Amino acid sequence: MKIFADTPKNKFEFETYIEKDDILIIKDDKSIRYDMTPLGNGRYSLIKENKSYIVHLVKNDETYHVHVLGDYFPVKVEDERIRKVKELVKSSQSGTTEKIIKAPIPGLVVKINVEAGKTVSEGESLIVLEAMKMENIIKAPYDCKINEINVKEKDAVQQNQDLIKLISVD
Amino acid sequence: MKIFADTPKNKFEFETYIEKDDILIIKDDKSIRYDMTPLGNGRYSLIKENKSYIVHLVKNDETYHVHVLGDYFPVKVEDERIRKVKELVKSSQSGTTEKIIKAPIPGLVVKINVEAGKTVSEGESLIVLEAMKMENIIKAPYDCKINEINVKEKDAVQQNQDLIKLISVD
Amino acid sequence: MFKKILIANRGEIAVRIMRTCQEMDITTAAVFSEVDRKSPFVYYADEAYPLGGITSQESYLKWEKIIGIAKEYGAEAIHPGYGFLSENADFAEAVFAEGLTFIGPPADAIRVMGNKTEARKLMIANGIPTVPGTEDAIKDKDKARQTARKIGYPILIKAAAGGGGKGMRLVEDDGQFFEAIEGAAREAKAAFNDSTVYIEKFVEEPRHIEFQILADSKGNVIHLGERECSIQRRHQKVIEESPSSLLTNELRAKMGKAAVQAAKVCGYRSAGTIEFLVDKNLNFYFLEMNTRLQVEHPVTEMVSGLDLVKEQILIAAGKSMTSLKSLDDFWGHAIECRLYAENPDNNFAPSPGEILFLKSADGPGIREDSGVTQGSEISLYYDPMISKLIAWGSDRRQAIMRMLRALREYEILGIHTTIPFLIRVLEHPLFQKGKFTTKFIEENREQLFVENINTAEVASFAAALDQINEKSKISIYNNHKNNKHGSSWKLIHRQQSLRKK
Amino acid sequence: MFKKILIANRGEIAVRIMRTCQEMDITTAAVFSEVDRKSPFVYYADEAYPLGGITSQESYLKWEKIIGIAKEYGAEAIHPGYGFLSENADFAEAVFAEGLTFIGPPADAIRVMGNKTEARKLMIANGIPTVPGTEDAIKDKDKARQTARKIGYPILIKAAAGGGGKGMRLVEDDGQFFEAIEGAAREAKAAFNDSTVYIEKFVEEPRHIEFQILADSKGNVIHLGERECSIQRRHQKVIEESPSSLLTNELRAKMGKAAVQAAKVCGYRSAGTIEFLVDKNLNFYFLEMNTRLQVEHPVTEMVSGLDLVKEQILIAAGKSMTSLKSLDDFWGHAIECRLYAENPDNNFAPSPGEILFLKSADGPGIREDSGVTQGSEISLYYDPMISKLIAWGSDRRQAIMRMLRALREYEILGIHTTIPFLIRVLEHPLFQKGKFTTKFIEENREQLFVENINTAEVASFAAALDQINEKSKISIYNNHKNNKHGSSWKLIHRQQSLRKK
Repeated sequence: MKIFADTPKNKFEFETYIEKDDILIIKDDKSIRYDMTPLGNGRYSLIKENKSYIVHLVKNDETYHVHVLGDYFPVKVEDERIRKVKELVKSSQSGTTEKIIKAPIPGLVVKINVEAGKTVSEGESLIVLEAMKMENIIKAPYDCKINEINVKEKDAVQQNQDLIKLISVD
Repeated sequence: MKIFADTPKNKFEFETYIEKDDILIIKDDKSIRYDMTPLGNGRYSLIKENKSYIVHLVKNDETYHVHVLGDYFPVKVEDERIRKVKELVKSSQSGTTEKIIKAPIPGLVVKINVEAGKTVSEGESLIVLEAMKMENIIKAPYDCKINEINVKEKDAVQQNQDLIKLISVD
Repeated sequence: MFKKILIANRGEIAVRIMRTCQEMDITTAAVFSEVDRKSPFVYYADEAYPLGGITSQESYLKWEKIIGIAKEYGAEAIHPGYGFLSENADFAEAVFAEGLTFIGPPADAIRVMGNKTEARKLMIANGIPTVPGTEDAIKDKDKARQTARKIGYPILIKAAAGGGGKGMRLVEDDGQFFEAIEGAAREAKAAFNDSTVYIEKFVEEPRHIEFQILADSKGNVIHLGERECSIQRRHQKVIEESPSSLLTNELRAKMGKAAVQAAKVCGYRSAGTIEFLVDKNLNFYFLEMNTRLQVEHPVTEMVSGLDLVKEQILIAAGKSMTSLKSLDDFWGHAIECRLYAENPDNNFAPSPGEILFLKSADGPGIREDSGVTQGSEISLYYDPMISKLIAWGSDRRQAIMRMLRALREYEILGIHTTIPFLIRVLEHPLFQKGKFTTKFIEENREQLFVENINTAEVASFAAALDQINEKSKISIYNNHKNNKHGSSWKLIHRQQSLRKK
Repeated sequence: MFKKILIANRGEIAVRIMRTCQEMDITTAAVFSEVDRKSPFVYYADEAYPLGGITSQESYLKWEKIIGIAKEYGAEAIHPGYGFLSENADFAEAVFAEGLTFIGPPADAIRVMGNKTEARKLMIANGIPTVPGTEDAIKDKDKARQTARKIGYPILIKAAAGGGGKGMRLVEDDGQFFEAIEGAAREAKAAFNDSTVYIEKFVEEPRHIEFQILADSKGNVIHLGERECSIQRRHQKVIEESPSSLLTNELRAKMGKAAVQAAKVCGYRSAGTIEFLVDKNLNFYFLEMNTRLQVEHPVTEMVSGLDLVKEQILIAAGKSMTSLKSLDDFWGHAIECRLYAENPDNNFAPSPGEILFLKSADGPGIREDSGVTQGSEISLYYDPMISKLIAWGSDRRQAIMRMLRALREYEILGIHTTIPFLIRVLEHPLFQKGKFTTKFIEENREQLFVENINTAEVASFAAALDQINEKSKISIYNNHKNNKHGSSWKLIHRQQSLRKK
């Protein structure tokens, strides 16, 4: 079965076979030699083709948050079947253009610069969030209309909490 | 109720009262102000009469293994009732003079210097255990007779495993 | 010498100060907010007193309460660290009025240098070059905009009370002026409880180079060489080093002399820092003086061998500073990286949360000044800087290589940090050559956020393995073909099966 | 320069060597036993190859296998660290025969200095003072006893192949002689696979002071000053420092010259150590040469600014060493404490087990060379030393105070360590005055195992609280009377109730 693993800027594909109690990972017709040993706390010692790595794996929703070699990657892993199912679901959905802007961080709403119903241009400041003494400005991702504002000034918001619903302007 | 806490070289006594949801610890007619907050992994932040400590508590059998201020103490804690019960049990037991020598460390038996039935003097070498490349000689605690030997040379032994049973020679 | 010192701060700098106190046999007293009850600096202290409150305003800025605790429990001196009350002249005065010692400069020196516009005037009067800008705080926004136009964009709006990039805005054209000034004032108010801001010309191809000075009550004023702090993001220092790869011995002597002069004219005492901008023609301008210990003081400690906190304490106690000569020969090279709880891949958004695992870097030439540990909860209420890594090398190259390997071996789980970003900065050829300005991060943005495909493949491989393992419900760890590890195998399998429960 | 180096060792020293390789852009290859699969040095390496086996004999001493891996996977050089194969001349020769580089001295130098009796003869022939004793290895026990009687008790029995206190016995009277010689031979066999032992007079009021030397293939031979290693337990070094509080500049120059001479007469190359005993009249005797990197090399690195592993690699690659002058001025003072997984309160019994929590020391002047981390399993099969703490100070006093605070802040749960014992040694007035011999621990045993009643009371209080809390099933944490910490309270209570499940 094919496994797809996508980082923000790269896509990787691995072929896997189950053989007795082992799982073989095939790349370019060769089985990759590996040894991944859990060390606890989400840490793994991975030896892959003699190369040695310490890898941190934390799974959140559909995404693996991976730390390796001092670097960080969010990795989305899907197998063939799941990917096909998703594609089918996607193509059957009607195209809705509403986008929800969620809080990228937990914080305090210090300023709301827009009102529901207004039209804003890409890059315009929508909301100012404060956390750890720094202000974070949330900007319009593209030209759009404000459909709904779900918070008010001085609200404390959680990460991923809905802030604003937009409809893109065509 | 009185609580007794004994370290190898000191004995401490605390008076406790339960008041609503609080436990008061009394010493010299004064309630001791304290705030012990668990930090996880057996670590506690203890503020006692404004003095601040990081304390490690690991409980093994009846003994607390406590690390504080860079120091280590095994601490035995008992309350009044338990101590009384123990004293009763102890006084009712018949005095047996057999002593079991247990392995103080896990290791490998490299040499046994005695045989069952033999009489040995205090300080005489009984068994040589090897661990971490160092030899550890187990000596007779007092003049005694070897009652039974429970291991043989080249055995790997666990900590606290019985090695030899002795009867003291009067 | 003082018997007990209260540290009116939190996090890494509180621990840092306590360490020196311990080494001097001085008892330390911590004060802490509700949020910080479990922070390392609380249990690192000999004594700890709750302030209550959550935000800085409710806790670390409540100076009457802090002075009250110091008096009640017999602390003879208060060390303010950096930030919070460290540059509050009223606080320093109040400490003195209560018969205690403020470990820092005299209130008057804080006052004149703390007010950036006053400081500029004093420098101009004493012939020390400054950057063109408003001499007074801005009262009228429209008038201020006229001044900005006169100086010529780009300009900087800065908090009069501040430092550390808070309440600071770069304005590149007239249209952004009002939004920027409002934002800066709001941030300044939140950070320093003072919304006053002023304007300064933005120097081109600037390097931020500062001089550490020490002044004692015996009349000794010296400098301990410079720190190169040009690597900044949003006007926050990211990487600092000493010495600077830009300065010649001649320029160092000239700037050092100006720094000592600046300290003298404000009647300074204690450790302080004179910040300069140096332009592409090696002209230097006085920027501001930080009348306190600096975040980046460790790099100076590494190349001078001095403990600056110890010097502060000695000076506050009326004693002479340890060394009485200016530093004219550095012991090797030192670099500091600030570790922030921020996600570089998400525009450096704050990353609060619990630290689930921590294995910091160690080995030759590595020092860490940390304020956190495994189990620490990084909150939203305070500065996101959690730790500082400092690398020493016999030369700049070795210091960089050591810092790189330390950053790569640093393991922290549960929160995002700026480590991946710091590595890319240190790896950058321009950084390694010492050819950069304060705009380095901005200008090299693309290369600083590139994805290494080989590393990405390893990450993907590990994630894919774990996913397959979870789905297949059979143990896949360790398929090493040459493997004959009897007992080790069993161990791994046992752990694997435990893991699945 | 080498592109890839194989490190034929484990634990802290393997990590230590890899760090320098990383800083020099050299790829590292680890080899590991079954037991060590999860050890930090395995995942710290760029590449890792299983040796199989559990004991040293089955793994790290299997040198044909190790050389085979180096050849197969393109490592051009092998660094042996200390212990294991580091002083095995046959191994060094075999590495050379396979066209690889051994990072260490020539096989001949190892051979002559490795055989302690041969080394003694060479030194005597070159006018370097040695301790009276047998010139040859002991073959006949009865004859050996006669020699012992002639020299006069106390005498030392030492392993000819060894070092580090293994296979060593102090014999104080004739009656103990046979038991001691058998034990020493057995231990020597297990540790070095060579049961040869010899006899030496036991010098009275001795201090163990050693000189670090460096020799390159360009004919440069220098010394980097001394290390004071008198604080020993069972002939194992416990605390080392540089410089020694005993030596005058004159004596240092004299001993340094002898050390350089000793290195020259055996045709030495690489880093090496000449160990001397110094008696109460400041006479010094050559004891032995360690033809390898020493455990305590970091103290010399701290006061010299050099990276000794880097020097070893440069020299092995045929290059000149970095510095070509002998050290005649130390940069401050450095102390090292070895952390053993042993229980000082149970006669230093080994304390294997899993490390459940680890928060190491950091801050100014502190370096750690560690081989373990949280989650590491300390096994019975190898040396119990898990880490080394090194403190630097501008003088001895500051170095001691820094080490003390570092030891006090070091947190490790799950195994016993020698930290409480090390603290008592460092606190001891005689240690602080620099007045001690190699018998310091023996002679001050009583004070080194005293119980501090105030600390004991805190420990007892905390244990009693926890016990009451468990029994009463109500949360007792935090009864602070002045407490108004709304949310913090709740948090604590919630965690408390979780804890009880």
